[in-house]
Amino acid sequence: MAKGRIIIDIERCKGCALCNSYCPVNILDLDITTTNLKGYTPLISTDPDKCIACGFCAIMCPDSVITVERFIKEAK
Amino acid sequence: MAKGRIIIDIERCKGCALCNSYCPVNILDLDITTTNLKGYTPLISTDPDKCIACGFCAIMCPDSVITVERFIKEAK
Amino acid sequence: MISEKVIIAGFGGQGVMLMGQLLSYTATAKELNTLWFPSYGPETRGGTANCSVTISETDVNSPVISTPDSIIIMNKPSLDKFQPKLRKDGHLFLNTSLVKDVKLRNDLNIYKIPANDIAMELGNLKVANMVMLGAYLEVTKVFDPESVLEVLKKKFTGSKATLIEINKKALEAGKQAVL
Amino acid sequence: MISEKVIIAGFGGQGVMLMGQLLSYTATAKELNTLWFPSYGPETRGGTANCSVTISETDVNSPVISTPDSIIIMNKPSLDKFQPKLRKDGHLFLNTSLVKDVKLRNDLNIYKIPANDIAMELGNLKVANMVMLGAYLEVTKVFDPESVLEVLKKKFTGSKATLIEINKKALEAGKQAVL
Amino acid sequence: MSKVLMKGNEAMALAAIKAGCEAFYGYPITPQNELPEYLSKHMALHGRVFVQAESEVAAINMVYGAAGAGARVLTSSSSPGIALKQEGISYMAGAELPAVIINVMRGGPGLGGIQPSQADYKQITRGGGNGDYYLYALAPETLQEAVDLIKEAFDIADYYRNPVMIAVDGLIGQMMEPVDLDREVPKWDLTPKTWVADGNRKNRERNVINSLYLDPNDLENHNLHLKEKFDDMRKNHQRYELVNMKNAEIAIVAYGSVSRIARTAIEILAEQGIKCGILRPITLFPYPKKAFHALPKTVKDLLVVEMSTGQMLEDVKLSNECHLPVHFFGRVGGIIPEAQEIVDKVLEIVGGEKHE
Amino acid sequence: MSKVLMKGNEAMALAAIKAGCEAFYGYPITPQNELPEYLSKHMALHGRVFVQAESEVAAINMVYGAAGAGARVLTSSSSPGIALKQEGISYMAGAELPAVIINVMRGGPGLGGIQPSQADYKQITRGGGNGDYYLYALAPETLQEAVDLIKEAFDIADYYRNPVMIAVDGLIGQMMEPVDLDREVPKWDLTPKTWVADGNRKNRERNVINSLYLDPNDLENHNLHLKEKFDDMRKNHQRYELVNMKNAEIAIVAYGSVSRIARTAIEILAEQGIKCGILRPITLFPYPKKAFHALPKTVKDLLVVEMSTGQMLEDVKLSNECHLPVHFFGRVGGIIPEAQEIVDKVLEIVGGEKHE
Amino acid sequence: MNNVKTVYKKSEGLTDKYMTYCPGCTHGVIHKIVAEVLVELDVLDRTIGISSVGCSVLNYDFFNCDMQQAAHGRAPAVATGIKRVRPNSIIFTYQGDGDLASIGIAEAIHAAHRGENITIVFVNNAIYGMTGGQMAPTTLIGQKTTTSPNGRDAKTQGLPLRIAEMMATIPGATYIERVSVHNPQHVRKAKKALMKAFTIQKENKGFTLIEFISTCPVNWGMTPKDAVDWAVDNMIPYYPLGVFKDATVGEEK
Amino acid sequence: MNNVKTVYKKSEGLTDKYMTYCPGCTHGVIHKIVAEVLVELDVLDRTIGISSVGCSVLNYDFFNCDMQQAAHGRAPAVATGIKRVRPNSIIFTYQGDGDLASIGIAEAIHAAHRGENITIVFVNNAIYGMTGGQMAPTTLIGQKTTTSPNGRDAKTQGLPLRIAEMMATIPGATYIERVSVHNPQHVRKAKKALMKAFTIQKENKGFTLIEFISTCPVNWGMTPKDAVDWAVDNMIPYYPLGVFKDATVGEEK
Ligand SMILES: Cc1ncc(C[n+]2csc(CCOP(=O)(O)OP(=O)(O)O)c2C)c(N)n1
Ligand SMILES: Cc1ncc(C[n+]2csc(CCOP(=O)(O)OP(=O)(O)O)c2C)c(N)n1
Ligand code: SF4
Ligand code: SF4
Ligand code: SF4
Ligand code: SF4
Repeated sequence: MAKGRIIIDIERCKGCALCNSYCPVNILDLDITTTNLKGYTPLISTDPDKCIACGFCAIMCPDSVITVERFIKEAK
Repeated sequence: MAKGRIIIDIERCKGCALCNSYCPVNILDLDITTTNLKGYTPLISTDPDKCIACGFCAIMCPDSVITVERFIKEAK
Repeated sequence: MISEKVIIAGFGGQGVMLMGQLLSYTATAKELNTLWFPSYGPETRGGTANCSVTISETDVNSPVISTPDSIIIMNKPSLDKFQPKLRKDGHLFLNTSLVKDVKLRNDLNIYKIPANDIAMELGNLKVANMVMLGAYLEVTKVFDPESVLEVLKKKFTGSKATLIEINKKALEAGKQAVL
Repeated sequence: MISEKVIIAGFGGQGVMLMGQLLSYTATAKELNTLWFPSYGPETRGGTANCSVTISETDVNSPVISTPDSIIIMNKPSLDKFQPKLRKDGHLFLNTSLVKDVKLRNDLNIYKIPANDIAMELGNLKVANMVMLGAYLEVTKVFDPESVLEVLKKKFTGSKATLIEINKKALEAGKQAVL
Repeated sequence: MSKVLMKGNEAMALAAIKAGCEAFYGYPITPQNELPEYLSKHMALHGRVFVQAESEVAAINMVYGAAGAGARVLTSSSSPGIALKQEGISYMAGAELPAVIINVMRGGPGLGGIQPSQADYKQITRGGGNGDYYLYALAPETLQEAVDLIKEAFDIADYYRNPVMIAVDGLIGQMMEPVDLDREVPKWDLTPKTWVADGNRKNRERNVINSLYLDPNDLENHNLHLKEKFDDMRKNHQRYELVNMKNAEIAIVAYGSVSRIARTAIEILAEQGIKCGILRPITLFPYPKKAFHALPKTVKDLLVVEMSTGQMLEDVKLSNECHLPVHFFGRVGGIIPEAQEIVDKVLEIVGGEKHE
Repeated sequence: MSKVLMKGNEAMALAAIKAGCEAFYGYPITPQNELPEYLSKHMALHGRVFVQAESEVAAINMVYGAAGAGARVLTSSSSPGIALKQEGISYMAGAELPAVIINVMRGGPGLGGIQPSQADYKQITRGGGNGDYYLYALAPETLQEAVDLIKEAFDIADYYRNPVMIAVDGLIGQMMEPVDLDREVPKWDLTPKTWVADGNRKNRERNVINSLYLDPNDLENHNLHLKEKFDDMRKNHQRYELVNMKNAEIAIVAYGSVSRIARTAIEILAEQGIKCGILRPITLFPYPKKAFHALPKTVKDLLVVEMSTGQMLEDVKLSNECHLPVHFFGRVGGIIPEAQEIVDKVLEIVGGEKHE
Repeated sequence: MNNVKTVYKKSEGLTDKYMTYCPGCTHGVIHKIVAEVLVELDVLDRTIGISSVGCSVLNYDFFNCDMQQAAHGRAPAVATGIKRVRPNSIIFTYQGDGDLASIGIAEAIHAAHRGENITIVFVNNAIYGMTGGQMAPTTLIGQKTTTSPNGRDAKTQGLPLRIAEMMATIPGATYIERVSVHNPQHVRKAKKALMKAFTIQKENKGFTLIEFISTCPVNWGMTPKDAVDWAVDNMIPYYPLGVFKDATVGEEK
Repeated sequence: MNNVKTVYKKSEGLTDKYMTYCPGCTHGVIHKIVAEVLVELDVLDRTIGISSVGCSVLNYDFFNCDMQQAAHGRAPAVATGIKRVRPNSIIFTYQGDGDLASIGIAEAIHAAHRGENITIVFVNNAIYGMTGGQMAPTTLIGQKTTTSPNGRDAKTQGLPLRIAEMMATIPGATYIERVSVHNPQHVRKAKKALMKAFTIQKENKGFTLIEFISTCPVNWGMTPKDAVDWAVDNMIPYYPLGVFKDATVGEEK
């Protein structure tokens, strides 16, 4: 199960494909089926469940497109 | 007897008294009895016979006032 | 007498400048008067860009085209900007791959070309501009596509020579799209 | 009514600027109008320098003195430059220690003061200017020397205060020289 | 208040301090050196800022920064130094930043000379920087006027959010005259500087100081806004003095030191029975066109006298609107015209009419 | 010769090469970048010099050096870059050094924008540097004319030993038109450059390049000598074109790209029965005053059209000498006026008279 | 269900404006960490940033603090002007290599020389981005640009300037470091360097400059990732990372 | 009777014009050795000197070769302009510390950066002479000048710049040395340094700069001899003499 998740602000994304090279679990890709309002092909997570919330993608994204959230197990 | 002599271009001299501090035989001074056309008190050699033609004064004079000549003994 | 004023507009990177230049180069080869003039949006990069091309047998005066005879529209913002300027009965060439669900004037000749899709089918998204150009040439008959290809051949030398074939195909596909 | 225009000229370093300033300071203390204006020769250093001082009960207009009432001449080049400008019957104060064998106009009041020699006798070549000023004051009566000394006292404070005595003597010696 | 004898450059410096100038940034150049030298000593005493910049280019950009942070700020230089500041001045006009710039003019072009001159008239009134802008430019003729105008100049700069140039020739910088530094000067109606980017952002939105408008529509609006300011200066803030104009048959147009020399000239002319007045522009921009309308009907000729080859002539012609013949006399290169030369020129002009 | 389609900036660069330009020194700035880029490739192929300087200030001083060494030399920039060059340009005028300076104008003041503009008119024609000097300033309206004038400009610069400015708006720099680069242009009568300091001193005395004259008499003589040159330009080398002036009732005064737009406007006006001519200054300095004398009597109004808030207006007024009413229409900030706007303005002016 | 904790989001030091940089340009990464540091040091409200002329010219729209836009190369002079009259403010300039190393080298050196208490963020991407890819003083030998079409040639165009090394020789400078943002680890290091620089400024300890190895994918003609890799392979060997001067650790000042 | 041999006389590299420097100013000494070297290398006929703005502005009247007078600080740019079109010429600039270290630092650095084949004679007298003794970037801490009336204060005016050290970090520079002319032995050493620099230029080996410790007796308010002694006691300790870069002896280039 995912350790966390990323939220992609699609309209800010410029489809530069910089972030995905740093994803240790290789789940980022550009979504060539769509273009955003600025004309770019935006980022998509191909397998959100694998996300380990390391934040590498977000750190590397020049446009602050990605928000990273970590899931915290609630004490039962 | 002098080993050489200096020729002082009085009108170029600015009476700055820089040269004389470098004379190893201490024979240079300003001639306070006169002023040149520019209004300066020019250099004088107080004891030309002592000149060793080392050229130190000439080297240090900023205004190329001093020409230095060395006496060469002629082969008899 | 040839006298054509066209504005070509789209995103930076869609090759709108090259389209216009090809027209001006072809005009020059035919010893016509011509003027090409670019304009970039206020954004540093990734904004919109357009160029104005005038082709004429007489001297070209104003470089600015107030009322174009044709407009070639590669994206939505460009339609908003230039549709109002197009002269009555003017030609509007629309890249419908990117420009969808828009309001169009009803006093125009409108040609809808899914240029991106056609280009993708041809194997290179970059030739969408040539698809549009093919359509434009077919409708306006300003030049025949062969004359434009001649110019392309002179420009694309060396390693780029391989691109000529696909550009030719794109021109042809554009032509077909409006037949 | 006081209305005096004087030009003071000499080598840079002879204190001609200070002489003029003293006159203007004294005028200001007496609530007269005055204007002091310096001029340096084209040489960077060691060239000639002069200043123009106007003292007047009415407004001072032109800062430039075309026809001085008096000139104080500290060296030869300055005589050549300013003698022709001096008004008829004007006062020419000449530092004869440095200006010798010169042609002088015969429509002037001429005062010959061996200022350098007098200053040397007083023990400081630098006060030659004050010797000239003493002579000038005595002849023109623009101010009495005491008023000038007052100004000097205000200017020379701290370590310079010791210089007041010799300046006073110089002013007096200048006065004597033209008595 | 009693007057003190001061050198022009020092009096101007002190005037700036009295005007509440908070910072000076400048670079040495003859003949204005006493100004920064004075400030290097006295600004610190008043807890203010003095920085000797590495160049005039740096100096004007420091002025830009300080003005953008809301400070009252001064720089001074002389002709070639002002040339170097042109880009920065243009930026200030573009970003609407107030500052006072003193130009103690010397001969040019290029390195030229260090004697007094008025050869920067074009540089001052037509802007040497790029774009559509003007400086409010004041040209005093005495130290007292220089002091008074500098004190007011800071207000003017703040009022218009535009640089104000004090244009004096080397004479004014170098001369000494008694001045009263505490004379009252007009106060302008100033509003708080809410636009400053000074990093003190407790109760406001962030501010941006900027002259870039990439969208031509925005830039056009900005240009038109600036033009309104310059038009307002033209309409409401021309300054000039008319001297001895009653029944004058000829008017000398001259500013700065030259107008003083003209004053001496008209005295000489009066002795010879010639009625000559002086039209003295105090603002070089806006040029005092109104003064030309105010001339009495008796004036039949205009004589422009300048320490330049005739740079102000065009403004006189534009203001005169072809009503009167315009004559010119100039000395250049650091030569100061003499009163008698002006007299001779006037005689030459009125001569023909006199001996009728 | 057959024509080639070139971008304005590149065509101007090639024209300089054809004119025998030996060296280019410049600094990047939009919208003239293609000019140095073209030269960076092509100067070397011709064994000539291309240096990208560290700044505009350095560039103009490199130009000074190369010109002083006798080379034909070019620099180019755009508005704020020209502002930075003002001191250097003033030095060149002072030291009487020839060079060609291209200004591809953009909007200002300050950083302004990068769209076409004519807002540097004052900067170009009134000098922004210190001292009494002018630039010979040419304003082409087509690429062909730009190419031809640049080729001639090197001769003019050498002839007068003065910098020549080519003033084009960003439109001309950015547009493409077919041009013939080998058209004959007038050759000026040039004498050998015996004054150069080029370190090649076998058969001559040493030469000195200098603009400093510490003795005001020397500087005055130098200033008067320079003035003679500028007067000679004014007398003998004004350039202009009168378009469609026969029986014209109104004349549009416009230069550069704007005059092209005016050409379209007068066609539209002709369709409406209005006879409108164009007075097109080709030299901005010397301003073509003669053109105004050459206007037919039928012309009843002048309409100045500029991409500025009206910087050329003053020259028009000075040249017109109050004969005709002068009207103005301008767009600024990088907005290019449209022909229809000019038409409307003309109609507004002649309108009152028409419907009599 | 899980609770969530936001571990990364857009900094409050940045406005919401869409940044005008080309896709994948590391200018954006540098902006982010500058903004984060200003927020973390709690100085945003008293910060004035100076935008310079270059691709980053519009960053007065992006940094969420007071901003002044400076003439090309003059940002350190503008910064000096402000800091002297508003000594309580935190001032940074953000300058490209054309801006700082070429036209503005004098202003940078003299701000350091005077020991101005400001921070310079120097972005070295070995090219002029905004004007279309001309050669910069930091362009590498052999690198092709629009004004070195055959690659930079040492003989006619000289050897690339090393700014951090040069600035480190200035007695008035307090802290000089060169960093890179080519991977998350280095981004963190770079942020630490910025933190150090701004802390020095906050403590009134003088002039700080952080040089960033950055990319220009568009004018280098590469994808963003290739550009980052090119910077690692080509720039860092010539422009080694590290602290070049730290006058806070002992002698010097 | 004796025959005579002239062992020292005014160099033919100088004109007969009376030099306008203040009495005892070491500008004159530096002029002499520059002139001597040009004569001894037999390059006077193809030399172009660039006068800068400062006390030495009029040296276009003193050096007996072609001369160009440059705007304040821009001599290295003027030199670049000339050398590029006249590569056979020998070019030197002669610049004071105001001219080179302050307003002209960018032009000096970039001439070095491009590796221009020119020689800069840099005269460091720790003050602005011509304009009346204002502070220079090289003015020492505590030194009184007309714009540092209480002595230069590190806190507001920074620490003095060391030009030779800074220029030595520029990869494009070939030879950088600092010398002094405070006694005949050092004048000889200084002349040797100039000889080396001009020889490097003659052999097309690139950029050379010789920094001279010089005096300004008038603005320092000292006799010429005291000024020379002050320079030895105060300047040389902060500005040590020696070779700071010599790319002709091995690696680097
Ligand atoms: C005085 C002046 N000269 C030139 C320019 C043009 N210009 C704008 S940005 C730039 C270069 C910017 O390059 P760099 O500093 O490396 O920043 P980058 O764009 O690479 O981020 C230049 C030369 C200008 N605006 N002003
Ligand atoms: C653009 C410009 N700014 C300032 C000046 C004034 N100026 C002349 S010489 C000089 C300083 C010279 O000092 P330095 O270079 O140290 O030489 P020195 O006189 O000490 O030999 C200055 C600032 C000028 N002529 N031009
Ligand atoms: S999320 Fe950011 S880094 Fe990833 S593709 Fe989009 S813009 Fe590029
Ligand atoms: S000879 Fe030269 S060094 Fe000696 S006092 Fe005269 S000028 Fe000075
Ligand atoms: S041009 Fe280069 S530096 Fe500028 S935004 Fe684009 S990629 Fe970044
Ligand atoms: S002012 Fe100083 S540096 Fe200049 S000549 Fe005089 S002593 Fe030499």
